[in-house]
Amino acid sequence: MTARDWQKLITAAVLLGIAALLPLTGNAYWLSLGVSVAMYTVLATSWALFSGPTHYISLATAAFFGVGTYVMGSGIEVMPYWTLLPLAALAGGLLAALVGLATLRLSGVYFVIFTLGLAEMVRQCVTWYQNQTGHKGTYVLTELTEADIYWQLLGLAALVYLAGWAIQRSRLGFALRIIGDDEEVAAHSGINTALVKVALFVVSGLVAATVGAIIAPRYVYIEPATAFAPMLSFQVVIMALLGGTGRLWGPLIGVIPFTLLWEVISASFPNQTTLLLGLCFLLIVYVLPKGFVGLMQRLDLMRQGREAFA
Amino acid sequence: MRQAPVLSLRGATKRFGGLVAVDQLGFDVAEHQVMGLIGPNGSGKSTTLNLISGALSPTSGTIALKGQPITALSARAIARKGVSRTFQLVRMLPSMTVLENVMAGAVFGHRRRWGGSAEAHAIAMLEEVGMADEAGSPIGQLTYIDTKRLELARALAGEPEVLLLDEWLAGLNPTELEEGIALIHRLRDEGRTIVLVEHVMDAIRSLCDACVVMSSGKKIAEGTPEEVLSDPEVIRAYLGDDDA
Amino acid sequence: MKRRTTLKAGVALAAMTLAGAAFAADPIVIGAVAPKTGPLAGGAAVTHWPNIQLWVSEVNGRGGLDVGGEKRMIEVIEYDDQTNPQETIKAVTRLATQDKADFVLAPYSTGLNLAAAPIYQRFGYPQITSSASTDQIVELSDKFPGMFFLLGQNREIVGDAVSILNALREAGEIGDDVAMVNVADAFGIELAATAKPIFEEAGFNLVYETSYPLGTQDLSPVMKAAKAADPDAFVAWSYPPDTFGLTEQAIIEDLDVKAFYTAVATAFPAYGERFGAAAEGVMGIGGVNTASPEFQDYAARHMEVTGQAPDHWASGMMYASLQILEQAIEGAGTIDREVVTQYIKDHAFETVMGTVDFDEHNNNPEYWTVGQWQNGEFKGIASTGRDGAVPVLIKEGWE
Amino acid sequence: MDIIITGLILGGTYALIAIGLNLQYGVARIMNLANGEMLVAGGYTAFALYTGAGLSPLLTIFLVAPAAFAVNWAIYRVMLRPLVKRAPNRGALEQDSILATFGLSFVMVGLMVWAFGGDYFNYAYLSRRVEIFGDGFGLNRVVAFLCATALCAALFIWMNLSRAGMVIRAVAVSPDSARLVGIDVPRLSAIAFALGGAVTAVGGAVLSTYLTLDASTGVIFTMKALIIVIMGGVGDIRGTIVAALILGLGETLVATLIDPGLTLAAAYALFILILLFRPQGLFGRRQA
Repeated sequence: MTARDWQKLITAAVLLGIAALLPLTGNAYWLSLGVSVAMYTVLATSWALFSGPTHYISLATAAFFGVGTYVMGSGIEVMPYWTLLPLAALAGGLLAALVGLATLRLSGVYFVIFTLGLAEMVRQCVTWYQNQTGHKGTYVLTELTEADIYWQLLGLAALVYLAGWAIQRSRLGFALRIIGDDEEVAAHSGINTALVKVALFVVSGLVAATVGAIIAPRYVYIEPATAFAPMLSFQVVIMALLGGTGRLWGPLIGVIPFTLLWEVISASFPNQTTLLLGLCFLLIVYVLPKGFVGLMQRLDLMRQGREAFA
Repeated sequence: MRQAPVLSLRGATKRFGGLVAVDQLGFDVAEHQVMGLIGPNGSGKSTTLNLISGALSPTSGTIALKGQPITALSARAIARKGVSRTFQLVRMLPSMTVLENVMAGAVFGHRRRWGGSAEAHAIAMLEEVGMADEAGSPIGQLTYIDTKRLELARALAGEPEVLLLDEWLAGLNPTELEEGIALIHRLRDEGRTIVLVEHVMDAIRSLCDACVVMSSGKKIAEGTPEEVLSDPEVIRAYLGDDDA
Repeated sequence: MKRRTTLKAGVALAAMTLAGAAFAADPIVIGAVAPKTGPLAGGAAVTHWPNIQLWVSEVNGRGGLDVGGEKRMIEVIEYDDQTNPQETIKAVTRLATQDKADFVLAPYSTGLNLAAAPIYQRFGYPQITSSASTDQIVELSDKFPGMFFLLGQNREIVGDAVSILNALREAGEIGDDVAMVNVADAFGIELAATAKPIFEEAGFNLVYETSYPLGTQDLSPVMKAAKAADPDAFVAWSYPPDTFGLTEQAIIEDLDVKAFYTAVATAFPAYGERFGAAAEGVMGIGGVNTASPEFQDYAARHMEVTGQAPDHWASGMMYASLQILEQAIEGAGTIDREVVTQYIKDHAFETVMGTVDFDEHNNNPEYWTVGQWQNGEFKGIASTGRDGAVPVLIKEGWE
Repeated sequence: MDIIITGLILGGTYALIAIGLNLQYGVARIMNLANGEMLVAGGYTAFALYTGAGLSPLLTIFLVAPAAFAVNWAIYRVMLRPLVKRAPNRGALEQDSILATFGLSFVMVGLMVWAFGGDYFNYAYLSRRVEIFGDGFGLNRVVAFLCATALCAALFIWMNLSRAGMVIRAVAVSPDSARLVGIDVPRLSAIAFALGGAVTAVGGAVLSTYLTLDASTGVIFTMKALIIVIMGGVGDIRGTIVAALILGLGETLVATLIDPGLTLAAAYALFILILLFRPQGLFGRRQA
């Protein structure tokens, strides 16, 4: 590791430490926003680990999230909380591996639609199973507070960043960039493209499932409609793209403004919330096609251009 | 005693629906040999390269590398066994620098290097194609021949047993063509085993030890460039039946 | 630019305040969070939002709430939670911390209520739910002492439906064979799971039993199979779109049963409008005492203010929850939430649905469980202790 | 027999849901996630005109179609054309159009809630029993099936026999070559998109005779339509029709013979199977 790497690592740790202080302010409002930010940061970053380099738009986040939520929901009565988190991760990873092996051969839009359908299919299977077994409501009653949930999400975020950082510096990360540029060249260079893609998809799947499990106590009552809400998948994509997927920290700088914007809209225009959110989505697509990262790079280029002329 | 061929095709056939693109093709490539694959457009040359590199899998027949069958293997596995290629239409990795493009070949190729070793090797390959000065450049600014060279360097970085060049000289202007031929000459002199699909006859004459001529998917002649190019059937295939 | 529900009287108040009328007390700020969009928006648009509109206009029309001798107007801040528990949590927190709401009305549906319960708990808001249905009332009221349950328990709702069928059987009107279907969503699954053992214990044969996914576009296979099983009674633990769909298919298949039951939305006025005479005799979840002058008066006011009729189940409950809050604030003479919550626990309240007196688990023990369309009105036929149940009618075909 | 007819009728419903999207995606290359909202809007118009003015939904479609055509034309020209122009390749366009139309779907839900409220709406129209081979079916569903048949037949004939149809098919197969032979691709794409929107809205008007809708239900139809279009193969009307029928039959079979609770799971399973074994869809062309 170079000095620069250490510097980055320490900066990140300090920022994380500052973020961890939020619940201590005792401000419930900022904490509830903080939970949102932390949750979407984890989801969007792990999403971007896979989708950023490969350009596969995955809408499967809701499926993994829901699986995690249900692992927690159905296990909390019989198992301690802390054993359920890795179990949820395992379930999400397993699902991602299965789906990945089956579908990552599909290109572009087929993959998108498939992943969109996946949440719906898993949801149908879960409800069918519950129906067969005569299930009566899934409750997750714990003593966990908003602050606990927030800290857990932060911890997970730290893990995701570390994993992302390690991947970027590994053969795996390099292979992924090559695949993203040209899959055929990748295959002809000797890269096992399927394995690489599945591996990263599994990472995003297990992270999303863990997030679902962490959030479950916040929902208290687990319903298929909210656990597998397709909306979540789209929110994650929009936020990640708003930030930009070219950098590890890209999604973060999308999540923060987006969550705040969402909050402002929800608070100020309760009767037009959905309408205005839609308009914001459009605005992002049209004005910031490459996200904030792209915008910063463009500005950088412009500055360099000016300096060159000066 | 003749040495075992590095690459050998036996009865290789590729059908697309009703069309037989490659029909019962067989030939051997010996070590250090430069083999030219020639023939009119649509005769199945590029398909043959795709069969060897694993981009397509043959409908029937066998392909072997150093005596081991590679027929059913994926492009990845074949690359790992030591077959590198360039593409008919140049394929770059646009988001990466020149050096990274070459490293892609070094890291995942026949010999898997990583870190400093991969970088050093990639620079050596860039030197080989005469692009060491541009290692740090983004590839958007490269000239056409530089992209061709770069692709060659990437293929070489995998340290292949066999190098496949798919019309690598196509589209170059006369000066560039001269440089290009000289570059492949150097590779030949280094003793590399190369299969090239080419239309440029001068290049074939000066570079190839042997040639296979294809027409409508079939092999119609095999021999030294002089032999095959004077073969009446080859001339007929190129010029059409009416002129024969 | 906060849009607040300022109705006629509210506007008048604002004008007065602007005119510098110093004697006008600060309004009581009341938060409301429920779906305006998303999967549950359709239900909330029928039972939730119109009642808030009605209540605010009435209270402010009277000059506001009487808090310890001082008349204070109500100012409502509404948020759309998009049927997303995360948004419900954020919105309730926002109401508590940013808008400094004095009270926050309970959200809509079981899931959203439970997700928000810890926040209500934390800020000490009484959460008088009128659309949460759960069998965990004891555990929940233990954990969330400020949470009240008006709508009743699934056990009772299901049990009474079975009892009605049992009575019909004992009267010799129907036999033992029951077809039971349910929508495969949390609520439908729970009701079906509760119902099955009760039916079996009562000696009924479930000759056909199945579930169908939420959002099924064609229920005809379900109804055809149910018909083929030749049941004496048909029971569906259904949701709004499929309640309509099942009834329509039953008419088309001419399902010949003497008892036909669909769950949520049977009590919607739209159900009667949609099926007209065919609705006659259809049973469903809920019910009201249509003969009660209080309810009649409420229905008339609901129609006048919101332009739509109330449904005959959760609408009245929603309005009752508002009346309880109103009476508790006025009775306690303060907007101190702890005092008001305790007042709700300690007192009985007169509402459009009759007297409500919460038990030690904050549960409303007296509520309507089964209703039936009779003479164009959805009337209560069974309840846990409410007056005015009408006799059950036998379903006589679909004409 | 009963299963087959029920399945076919459901297939007709699905064809109405999906055929418009096929035009939009197959020709104009826009994966329109606001498709379901357009359907609900069509349904709402029929509802409003029927309950307000007593106008038969079958006549309403003649009002809905041109209106939806105009709206979708405008949407394409104003919103989507810039994306098409900006996209360096098809993948980028797909990504952009998915995100843009997802935003659009939000905007449309918002507008509908604002304009009509969030209430459920439905009404009784031709809700009578008709007997076919001794089994009873809803007349409104049968009529919808006939509408679907007529619509599909008309589109199919128009696409295959008229000049405009041929040109549209040319654009579907290869926009680049179409441009080379002098076809005004942007104009044709706009027409195809608008036509697709009109067909979807008409479908919504017909479906509203027997489905209970509300402003937020569009997404359910979008999902169904996406599955059908992808299953059938992009840009081929026959594929969509066949896929709609297969899905209708498959769901009815599962519902009747196995368990209605598994219908949606079965639909997705069918979808996955087809994608795995024929990634280009039933009638799709393999992309080079």
